[in-house]
Amino acid sequence: MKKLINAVENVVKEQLEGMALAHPELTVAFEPTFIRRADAPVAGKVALISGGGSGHEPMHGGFVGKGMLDGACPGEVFTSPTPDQMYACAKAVDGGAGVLFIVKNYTGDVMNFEAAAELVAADGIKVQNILIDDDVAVKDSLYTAGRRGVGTTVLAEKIVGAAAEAGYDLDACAALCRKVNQYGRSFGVALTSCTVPAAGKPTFDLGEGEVEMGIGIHGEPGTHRMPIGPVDALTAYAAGQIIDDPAYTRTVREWDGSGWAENTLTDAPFAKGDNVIAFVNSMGGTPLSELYAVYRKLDAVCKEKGLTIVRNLIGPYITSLEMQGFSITLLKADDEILKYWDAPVKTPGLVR
Amino acid sequence: MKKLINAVENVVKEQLEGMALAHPELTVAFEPTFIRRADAPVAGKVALISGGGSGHEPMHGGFVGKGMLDGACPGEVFTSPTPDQMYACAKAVDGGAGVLFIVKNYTGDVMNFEAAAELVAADGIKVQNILIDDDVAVKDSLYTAGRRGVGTTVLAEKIVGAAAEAGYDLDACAALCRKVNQYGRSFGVALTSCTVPAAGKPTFDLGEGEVEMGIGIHGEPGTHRMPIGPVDALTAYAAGQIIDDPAYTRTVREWDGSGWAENTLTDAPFAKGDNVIAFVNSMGGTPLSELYAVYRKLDAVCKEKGLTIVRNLIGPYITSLEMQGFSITLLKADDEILKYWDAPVKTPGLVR
Amino acid sequence: MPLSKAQLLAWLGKLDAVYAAKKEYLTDLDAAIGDADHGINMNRGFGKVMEKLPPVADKDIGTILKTVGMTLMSSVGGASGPLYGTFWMKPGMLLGGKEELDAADFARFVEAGVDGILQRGRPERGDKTMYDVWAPVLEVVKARAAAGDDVAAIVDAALPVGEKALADTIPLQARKGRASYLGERSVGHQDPGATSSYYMLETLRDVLHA
Amino acid sequence: MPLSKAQLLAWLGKLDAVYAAKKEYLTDLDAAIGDADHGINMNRGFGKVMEKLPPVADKDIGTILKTVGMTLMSSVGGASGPLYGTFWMKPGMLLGGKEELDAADFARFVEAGVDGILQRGRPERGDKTMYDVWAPVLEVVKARAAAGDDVAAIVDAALPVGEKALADTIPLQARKGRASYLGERSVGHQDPGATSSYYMLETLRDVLHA
Ligand SMILES: Nc1ncnc2c1ncn2[C@@H]1O[C@H](COP(=O)(O)OP(=O)(O)O)[C@@H](O)[C@H]1O
Ligand SMILES: Nc1ncnc2c1ncn2[C@@H]1O[C@H](COP(=O)(O)OP(=O)(O)O)[C@@H](O)[C@H]1O
Ligand SMILES: [Mg+2]
Ligand SMILES: [Mg+2]
Ligand SMILES: [Mg+2]
Ligand SMILES: [Mg+2]
Repeated sequence: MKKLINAVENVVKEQLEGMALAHPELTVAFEPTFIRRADAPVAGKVALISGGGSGHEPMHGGFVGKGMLDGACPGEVFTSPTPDQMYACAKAVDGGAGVLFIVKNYTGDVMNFEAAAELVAADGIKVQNILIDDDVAVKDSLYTAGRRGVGTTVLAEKIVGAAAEAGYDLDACAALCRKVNQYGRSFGVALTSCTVPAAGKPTFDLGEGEVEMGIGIHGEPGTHRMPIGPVDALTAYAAGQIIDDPAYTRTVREWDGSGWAENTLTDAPFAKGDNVIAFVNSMGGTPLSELYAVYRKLDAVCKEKGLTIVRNLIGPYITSLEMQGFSITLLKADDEILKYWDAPVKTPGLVR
Repeated sequence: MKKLINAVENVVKEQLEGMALAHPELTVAFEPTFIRRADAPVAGKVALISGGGSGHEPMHGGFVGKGMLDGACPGEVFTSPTPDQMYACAKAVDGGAGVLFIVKNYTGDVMNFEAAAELVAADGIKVQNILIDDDVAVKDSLYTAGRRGVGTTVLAEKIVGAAAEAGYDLDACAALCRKVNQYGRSFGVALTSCTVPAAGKPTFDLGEGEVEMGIGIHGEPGTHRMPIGPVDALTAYAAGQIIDDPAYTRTVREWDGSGWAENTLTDAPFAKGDNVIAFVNSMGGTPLSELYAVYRKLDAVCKEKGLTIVRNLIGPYITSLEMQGFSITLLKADDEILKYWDAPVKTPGLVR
Repeated sequence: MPLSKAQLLAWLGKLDAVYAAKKEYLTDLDAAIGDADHGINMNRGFGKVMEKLPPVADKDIGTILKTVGMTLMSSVGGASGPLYGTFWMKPGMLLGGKEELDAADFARFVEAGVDGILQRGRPERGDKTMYDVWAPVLEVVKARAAAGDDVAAIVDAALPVGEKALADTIPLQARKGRASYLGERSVGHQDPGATSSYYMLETLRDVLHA
Repeated sequence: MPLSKAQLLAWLGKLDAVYAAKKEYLTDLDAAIGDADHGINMNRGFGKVMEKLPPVADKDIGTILKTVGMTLMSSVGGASGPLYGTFWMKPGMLLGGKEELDAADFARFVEAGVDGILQRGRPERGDKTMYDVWAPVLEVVKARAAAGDDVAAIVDAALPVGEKALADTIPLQARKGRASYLGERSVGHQDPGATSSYYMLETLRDVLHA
């Protein structure tokens, strides 16, 4: 394992210390650990909080700032944070208009954020939790923990963050976040595994000529392996999985103000004529230059399938440590989504 | 070799096609190849052009836009561009106030840009060329081709770009660029080699427990190897090389309006009390999270040595394909430099 | 013989040692069908429990159990954190004031704990989770307690049931947690959470026989 | 016998084949002390020369040489691009109107070419560059031309000198170009640019003896 770290036990803590030193506009708290806007709470504004395991930087801590998140709760590497973090963060950033938890759909994240929502609500703070579950590599929500939350998370944090800044109330923020999630779909491809520092060795072995298809963002194996092909073939496959994905139905638990309600949601598939935001993401070790080759083919596939890319985001935004690979996210974009996508944002990881 | 590419011959061309599709605010020309602001020439503004081998993305093409470069000329991977590119680019972006070439000090880049300057001047366009040579790993300019141009290039493009936008004339832009170069010093460390697509195999072999110190940005071997240590030790070494570097003197060739003049320049070393901009750069394959650990220690070393970090830049800005590793650049910052560092910029690779 | 407070503390101390020793093994199991952190999570969590226990070691068993649960909840993370958090916290809320647990108390402990896992994770039998160990174990515990066995006898009876249940997770295809993403590729691997749960039982047996 | 235009064209064609065949070898040499592109650069450059030659193949030798130089200048890149660009372009400017090159013309060709390298790169002997091959070769060429040898004899005399000069780059420490960054680590490797220069000479010998 070759990494720029000191002792494996201190990796996350030291990286956060570096972040705090580099970004005085953020405040980093320890025990429990969370990152917040130094100017939070912003009175009257809905506060957005996300979080999850570390190792996906810049997500989420790098997206804290005006126009995006108010707070982020990083867990250990690839391990969801604990409820005390979200609870303390919510107390610190609530500006009186309530708190929206943006939660990636992993069993650990879901359960820890649910426990946190219960604690926050018990303190009289309005809270909502919206799940992001956009990874089309997970086909069947009946026999799995449901689709994982991946690339759409970044887009949701940007768009809902701008809406909160513009004065949306908690219900409106939650509704917009739910819509963004239902409009977004992603698929990921790994060229190499990554190494969790504390584990010290790659999570999976991949042969020199192989790629792993349908991966998530935790170095977990994907749906299957293929011989590595030209970038055009890999891109066409990933884009096809997203664009041809049929309607997707699942039941989510959302906090309804007093308890947990089960809501069944169905996402419509993409349709000819849709405008989309295209997000080509590096898993961490793939350089920007290669992402442009992916984008080139993605643009061609979208045109062929009748989708128009109206905005794009290209770079390492939701990563898996030093893994080489990419993911594609397509988000159907209506006027509301575009308006808040285009709105200003000022965070260490995304500026506009 | 595992890369997101099609045929090795088309790597640069296809990546540029992807870039053109993604960024309508840029125009990409082929044969000869260059990238320019779609709104260039900007009348009355000095036009900034840089260029060099590809493989360092987002530099330089990603830094084309308002407040930074007017044009960029990408060569093949790690191979400097050819004079016809710079010539055609200069013709396309000159707004009547002349053209500044920002050239990294590599024999190939220097000679190709010199040939280009002769062509441009012969056409009656005012031209200046300023070399960036900031890599302290190269000790001796008498027995080498001189210090390589590395991280300071990014900072110079940002700062001089803002000054040009603010109305500096060609001489003032050249003077500011020269100053930024003389105030900046860098040092790089590789954890892995990188693979030039056309070569198909890593440029050097590095053992599992080794790092290569004093590397440039072309996958070339550095000054020496060391067993990999904690990030604190690697950072302290790199920062020490920069901060303790003595005065540096060399002779550069600059176009003086009619021909080539040899100027001898001496850069003063850093001194206690200096304000600096600290730039922690990923070589491409090192994720952002690890850079924060570097920054954490860099901040401590600077404090210890009496330097104050007043601004920072952290991320992959001048890369070597997928190489894992980092570089540190420190730039002494006076009021003029800070003013233009803080000015707005809007490019695919840097936004403020 | 009831389970004494000293035995409870000995159990927790021994668990800390077990998870330290099995850190890599549990992580390897998790690498195969998850994300390579379960051993690290459990080791971190019980390390923290050891830090938080001394000030409450004199208090009643309910307080001790709640402290264990809250500590696990706020230090393990991942899926197993909230699950083991409630597993220890819920019985703590029932067993306030107790200085020892008789067979009936012990059965209530296990029942409340497993109930906590069910509420948080909503696992079903056969999903290939820790619940696959706890479900049959709870049945034995309740049956033996009703039949009048003491705690040591109950645990002796439960252990082989848990051991078999653990091995039975191997051929299952996961339907909950991260492993479920693997579909058929999750078959043939022992579930890490079921394994760490089995260690709880096994370690208790060792303490009761010490 | 002078060097005919047909021989010149044959030389260029053969050079294209040589650089295609030696692409990997030259790149490996450059990987050791440079940036692993010299073979790729030369191969790309002469490939482009083959594309650009047909329309000017009927023109005078000066035009052909200038076309070669301009094509190399705008397609090779790196350090060798401007160096080989001027190496071919400068003689082209001298030899306008020629349909063949006699011994004196040939000596002017080499002299103007080497002069171009000197102006662009300012190498000195012993810097471990292509100039280390061209400097002694130029001396022989001039001496043999003055002595009245024909082109084939001149090249025959120059080849072993070039070959030795090439081998002599191995122990040198580079002081120009990328290899200079390596300091002492550049010792023990043959210079890639000197190697590609030697191939120019060797290929011309083969053409003249065909
Ligand atoms: N919904 C669930 N119900 C019960 N147990 C579960 C559930 N999801 C996961 N688990 C258990 O959690 C274990 C994984 O824990 P751990 O690796 O610490 O968390 P994570 O999966 O978040 O990385 C699995 O082996 C399984 O036994
Ligand atoms: N200043 C110089 N003068 C003469 N030849 C040089 C000089 N610098 C480099 N060279 C030659 O150029 C060769 C390298 O060419 P190439 O690899 O194509 O370019 P680059 O070094 O830019 O990658 C070296 O082997 C050397 O022979
Ligand atoms: Mg985990
Ligand atoms: Mg080169
Ligand atoms: Mg796990
Ligand atoms: Mg080279």
